[in-house]
Amino acid sequence: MTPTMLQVTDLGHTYQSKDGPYDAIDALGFTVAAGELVCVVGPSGCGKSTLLRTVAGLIRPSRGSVSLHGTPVDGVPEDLAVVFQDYSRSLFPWLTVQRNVEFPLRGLPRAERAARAAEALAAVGLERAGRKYPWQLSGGMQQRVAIARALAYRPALLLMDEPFASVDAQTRFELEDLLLRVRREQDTTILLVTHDIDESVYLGDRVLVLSKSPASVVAQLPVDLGEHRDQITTRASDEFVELRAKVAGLLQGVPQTEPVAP
Amino acid sequence: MTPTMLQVTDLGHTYQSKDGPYDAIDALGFTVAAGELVCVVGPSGCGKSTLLRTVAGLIRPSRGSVSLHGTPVDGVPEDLAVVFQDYSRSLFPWLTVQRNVEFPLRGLPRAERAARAAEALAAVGLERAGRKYPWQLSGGMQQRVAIARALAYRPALLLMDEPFASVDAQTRFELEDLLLRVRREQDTTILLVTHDIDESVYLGDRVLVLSKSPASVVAQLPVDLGEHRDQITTRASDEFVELRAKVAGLLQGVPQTEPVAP
Amino acid sequence: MNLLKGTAQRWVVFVVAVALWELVTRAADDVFFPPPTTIAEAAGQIWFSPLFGEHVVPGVGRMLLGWALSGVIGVALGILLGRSRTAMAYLGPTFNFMRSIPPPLLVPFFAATIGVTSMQLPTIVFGAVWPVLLNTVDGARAVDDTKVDTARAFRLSGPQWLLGVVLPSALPKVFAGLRLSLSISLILMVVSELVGSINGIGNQLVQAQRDYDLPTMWAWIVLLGVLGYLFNTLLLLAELRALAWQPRHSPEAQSLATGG
Amino acid sequence: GLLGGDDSGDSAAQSGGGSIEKTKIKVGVLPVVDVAPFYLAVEQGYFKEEGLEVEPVVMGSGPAAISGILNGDLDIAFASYPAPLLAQSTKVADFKIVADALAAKPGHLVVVAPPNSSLKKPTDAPGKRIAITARNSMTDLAPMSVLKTEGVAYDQVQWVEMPFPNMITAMQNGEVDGAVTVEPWVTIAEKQLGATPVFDGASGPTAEIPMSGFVAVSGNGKFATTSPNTIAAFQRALGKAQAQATDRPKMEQMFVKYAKVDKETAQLVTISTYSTSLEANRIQRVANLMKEFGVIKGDLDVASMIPNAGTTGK
Amino acid sequence: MTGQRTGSRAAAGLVGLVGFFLVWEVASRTGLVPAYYLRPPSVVLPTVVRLLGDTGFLRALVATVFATLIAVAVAVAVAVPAGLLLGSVTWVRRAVMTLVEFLRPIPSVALIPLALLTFGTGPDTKITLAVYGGLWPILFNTMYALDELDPLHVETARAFGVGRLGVLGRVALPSAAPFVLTGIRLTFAISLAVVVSVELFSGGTIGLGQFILEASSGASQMDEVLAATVLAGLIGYGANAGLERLNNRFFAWNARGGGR
Ligand SMILES: Nc1ncnc2c1ncn2[C@@H]1O[C@H](COP(=O)(O)OP(=O)(O)OP(=O)(O)O)[C@@H](O)[C@H]1O
Ligand SMILES: Nc1ncnc2c1ncn2[C@@H]1O[C@H](COP(=O)(O)OP(=O)(O)OP(=O)(O)O)[C@@H](O)[C@H]1O
Ligand SMILES: [Mg+2]
Ligand SMILES: [Mg+2]
Repeated sequence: MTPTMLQVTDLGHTYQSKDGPYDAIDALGFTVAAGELVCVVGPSGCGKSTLLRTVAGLIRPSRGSVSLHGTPVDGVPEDLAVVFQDYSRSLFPWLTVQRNVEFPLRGLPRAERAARAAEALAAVGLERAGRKYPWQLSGGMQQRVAIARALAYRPALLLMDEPFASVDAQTRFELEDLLLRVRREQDTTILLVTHDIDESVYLGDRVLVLSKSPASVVAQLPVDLGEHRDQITTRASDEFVELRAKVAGLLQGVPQTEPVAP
Repeated sequence: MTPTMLQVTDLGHTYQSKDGPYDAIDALGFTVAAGELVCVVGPSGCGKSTLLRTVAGLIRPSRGSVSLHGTPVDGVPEDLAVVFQDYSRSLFPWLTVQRNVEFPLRGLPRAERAARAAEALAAVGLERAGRKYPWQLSGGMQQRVAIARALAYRPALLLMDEPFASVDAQTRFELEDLLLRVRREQDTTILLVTHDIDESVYLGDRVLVLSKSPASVVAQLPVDLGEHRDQITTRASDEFVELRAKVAGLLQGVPQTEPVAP
Repeated sequence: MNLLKGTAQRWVVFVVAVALWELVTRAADDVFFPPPTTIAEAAGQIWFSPLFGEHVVPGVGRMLLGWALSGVIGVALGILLGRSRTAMAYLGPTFNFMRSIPPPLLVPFFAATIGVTSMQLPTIVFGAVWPVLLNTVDGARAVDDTKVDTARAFRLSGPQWLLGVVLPSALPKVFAGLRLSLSISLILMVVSELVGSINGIGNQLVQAQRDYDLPTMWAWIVLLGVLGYLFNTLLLLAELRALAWQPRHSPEAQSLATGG
Repeated sequence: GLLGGDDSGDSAAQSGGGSIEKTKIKVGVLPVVDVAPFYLAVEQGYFKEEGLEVEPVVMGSGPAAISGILNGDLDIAFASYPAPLLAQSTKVADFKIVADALAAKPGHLVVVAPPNSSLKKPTDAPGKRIAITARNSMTDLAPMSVLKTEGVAYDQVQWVEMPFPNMITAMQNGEVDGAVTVEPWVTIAEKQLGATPVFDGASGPTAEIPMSGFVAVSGNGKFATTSPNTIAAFQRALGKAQAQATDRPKMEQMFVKYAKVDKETAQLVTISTYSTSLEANRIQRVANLMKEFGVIKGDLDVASMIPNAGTTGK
Repeated sequence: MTGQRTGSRAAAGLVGLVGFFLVWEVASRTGLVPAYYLRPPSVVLPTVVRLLGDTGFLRALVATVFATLIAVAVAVAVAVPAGLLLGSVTWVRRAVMTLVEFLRPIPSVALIPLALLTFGTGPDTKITLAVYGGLWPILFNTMYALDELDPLHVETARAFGVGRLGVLGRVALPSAAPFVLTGIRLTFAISLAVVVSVELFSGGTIGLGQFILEASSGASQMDEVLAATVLAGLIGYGANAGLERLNNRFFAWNARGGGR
């Protein structure tokens, strides 16, 4: 088996607020192998974004630990990119779209930065928006800028929080395939939160189903759809339909007949 | 037939920017009857949000006109509520969730305001979040607060811009049904932008398919699924599947065999 | 056409105010409040004489230098205090204490430590730095959470984080501070020239005041207004460039703001 | 009240002496040795004896005190002479000199220099930086007049304006080569710095020159016009106190209390002349001095500034 | 914030202040500055305590604080509505700003004689001048806060039928409030400075400035002058602390991410 990239052990986080503490996640545990694409699904408000933030080292978890390549995460790990759920706020309004995408690429020569940004923007279908400011774009376009920025960075670990929520179905399909291609070509490890059950099955090597808040892992569903997937044939396949029903059932709390992998 | 509530004629809007003008929508025309629920679908960045903003009187269109009950819209019409695509920014960070929902209800007695807000929050499953601030909520919860605010206002015309984009599938189903119920009970006219083709068919009395930017109406598909719909049976019905395929085809630019209503 | 309208809008209130002032002062006929036409006459005499070079240039040079220094210090310290809780905890109270000491009371302090004749620049800097500092602290603190997270996730270098994220998001507030500092610099330029100075607008203004040469005194006051207006206009131009990215400059936002 | 305003409405009382138009008067003063006899009169009750209730109001500067009487908030203001004479000459208002205060004795108005200064004698002055309180005041006019008589190029002196306390530090830091000081600062400069006198500013043409007095404004409804008897009473009371100015211990007490001079310094301070009479021709010297140096243009007849009604001070 | 954390922050602030006084003490004792005019804190601080027991001095202190508070209150009452108006209606802003920019750099100190003539030697003069000098930070911070107002907030309110005044009061004002409060903090210090300066330069009214004016006249009470100066700093410091508490209490939403 490929080496473990990410290991989450007994993770718990409690937000402090004036009304008292609030447990967002509790006793979460799972591992992600290098190069794997794991999709996370779970009810709204269960703690998915919190999980992503702890993995990214942006919040220090109250309990448990996250380790990358065996070393515990303390602070933000290297070679990481995040596509935030709140994409519009994560773009810098004082930079043009092009500069937003170039922003994390420090260290590279200017020309290369520009080339990478242009490439990433073209990949998400925004080749002509480079000189605009984020607020001059539609919601879906802004979300794609955030995706382009993460892709241009070429991270080893990519965390995505509902990255396709604001784009139309057609664009979504294209972006999904883009993600699969990037993963194949660059061997990126990806943890992706989604609300779209079909998407989780279509994209994932594994689907992680979380419980209601405080989130813990309800089930981990391996997805054996092979490496090469295709929007029409894969989605029409029997395994796909079956897996999808399984995920939906798990989400609704319907107990599964066959035991699921822990 | 029921009287026309909203009439959009030859609508066009051009954004001015330093790079020159940009046509977001062009020669858009359609009508919405009172009490009707019309779903709008179209590619990302085609001009859907712009359309909603002109209907709401928030931007003055460059060309054409919008009229409500036969009178041209100039400024924000009364009895209107909007759920913005960028829900997190449309909540007021200095108000608690409860106060955010109460925000438009001034004029009502305090107790009634509180009651209405509590009711709306309960309807979207946030009965316990009233005292929190928006930033203490997850993305999906924030979106539901924005929905609750619009519902508590009980508008005659409700404009919604991808209102369910950030909630999980299960919650989405519940909110869709909530919307249908509210529409039935309060006879609200609704214009709803969505990226989910299934959702547009499930919810709409009619689906408006827009072209790529600058948006114009490609087709208007009447949905004859009856008034009482149900997540399991309706979605499984043949008409549903057929309509859904039709919308998808229209969006992809596949010419339809049978002529569609203008 | 539009330009004409804009100019008219900009000056109509000013012109009306001056005209009213003329009428009121003529009617009152008080030596202490000469009418604008008399002031203009006196102004013409002093502004276009060697006095201008002798008294205006050195002071204004000091004032611009002092203002620039307070801008740089204010922004640098403001970002430090705005982003570091520790720095704020240790330095905040001391700064708030120093900020609250009325500058004229510091004159003996500066006179003793720096010297009566060379304390003009420090006086300006010490008084003008606070609006920039406080506003920058505000701006630096208010960097949007998601942007903070974004910057951290991409492991931005320190300079990139400070110059690329914190500074731009604080910039609108920094400009508010700079505009306040600008007029305070001018005011402190005058105040600091009252003591230990052999030239300067403040020196001349007070001299005219003591000589009961009121038109001349008013002419110096008006000159201060003119200088303030001029520098402010230049600053606004810079601000317009630096903040061009703000959505408020779009026609849609404008019409929304004015209710159009 | 709490804001520092005055609580006492000035009630023009008809009682008390019958002929006194206004029993409660406010007098603007400065914290200088010139007003020591005035405070003595307050403390000894001389004003009370005349049926006057005098409220001293400490002002920030001569011009501020003059603004006070112009506005009517103050009835009488203490001022260093050049200020009211200048105001009179520019026709700001019609001023009356109510009483004379201090005339400089040798040692009162002195140009001093720190020990290591290159300013040692009057002929060194050209090109030097010398501190004064303000241009066109006694601190520059008197020394200029002395220098002029001695044939020194007085117009080549660089006068630097600053308050007295700063002069000490400025001399210490070498920012100025000397300073024109008046008592008690002459003594303080000598004590603190070991400063030495370069020449006396009140000598030769300016010997015994009147430095300051009390003024009021006349005109329709103004104090000097409406209250001649009050002024006369004020003059009597003040005159009584000024006559005791030679009583050193009494004066030292006043210096310590009101000019905030410490005891040791007070014992060393030169006590000048406090004239008990109001003579136009003496004060005219100041006007002439001002005219000589172009401070006032044209002639100013000081006699016209002496109130004629009820002049009993003579 | 937990009580413990507030406590340790206060301790840190104390460390900063103590450091400040230490530097002063050392500078004064080593003769780095003329000790006669810059008495060390070990002399000045006991004088502060002694003066606080002196009723005459306390009256002066109270007079100054009251005048400052009134000036700040008036400045808030004038500048907040004016800032909202100027910040939201472009043509009014254009029309008025020329005059404002002209008036702003005119120093209060230069206007003292004129104000004395117009308002007399009572407290009116110092309050009027303090309002004039202190108005600007609130005005500008309000205006600039409106420029930064999220257009989507305005759109949301407008869409729900909130009128223009409603948008100002219910959206613009709350969103601007923290920055306006920073303006008020600046205003307080400036108003205090102007009040003390007017007392110092014009005299004639009870107050801290007047006290300093008298104390510094004979060079024997420099410790009292410095003590009064320190007290002026402490007043401002206290006011600032109060306003910051207000900020933390009412604008908790502004300190986002605190719970993480
Ligand atoms: N303020 C603006 N200034 C300039 N161009 C703008 C502005 N707002 C939107 N646009 C442009 O107008 C077009 C339509 O934008 P709009 O937000 O209406 O799209 P949309 O259909 O809502 O897209 P999405 O589904 O991605 O939200 C986009 O190409 C966008 O770049
Ligand atoms: N800063 C915070 N302070 C307090 N509570 C918070 C904070 N952030 C999140 N929470 C709470 O933690 C819980 C989990 O939030 P999180 O954002 O992780 O959910 P999520 O799974 O991403 O939901 P969604 O799918 O709606 O985005 C929510 O109930 C939320 O109210
Ligand atoms: Mg989330
Ligand atoms: Mg949109």
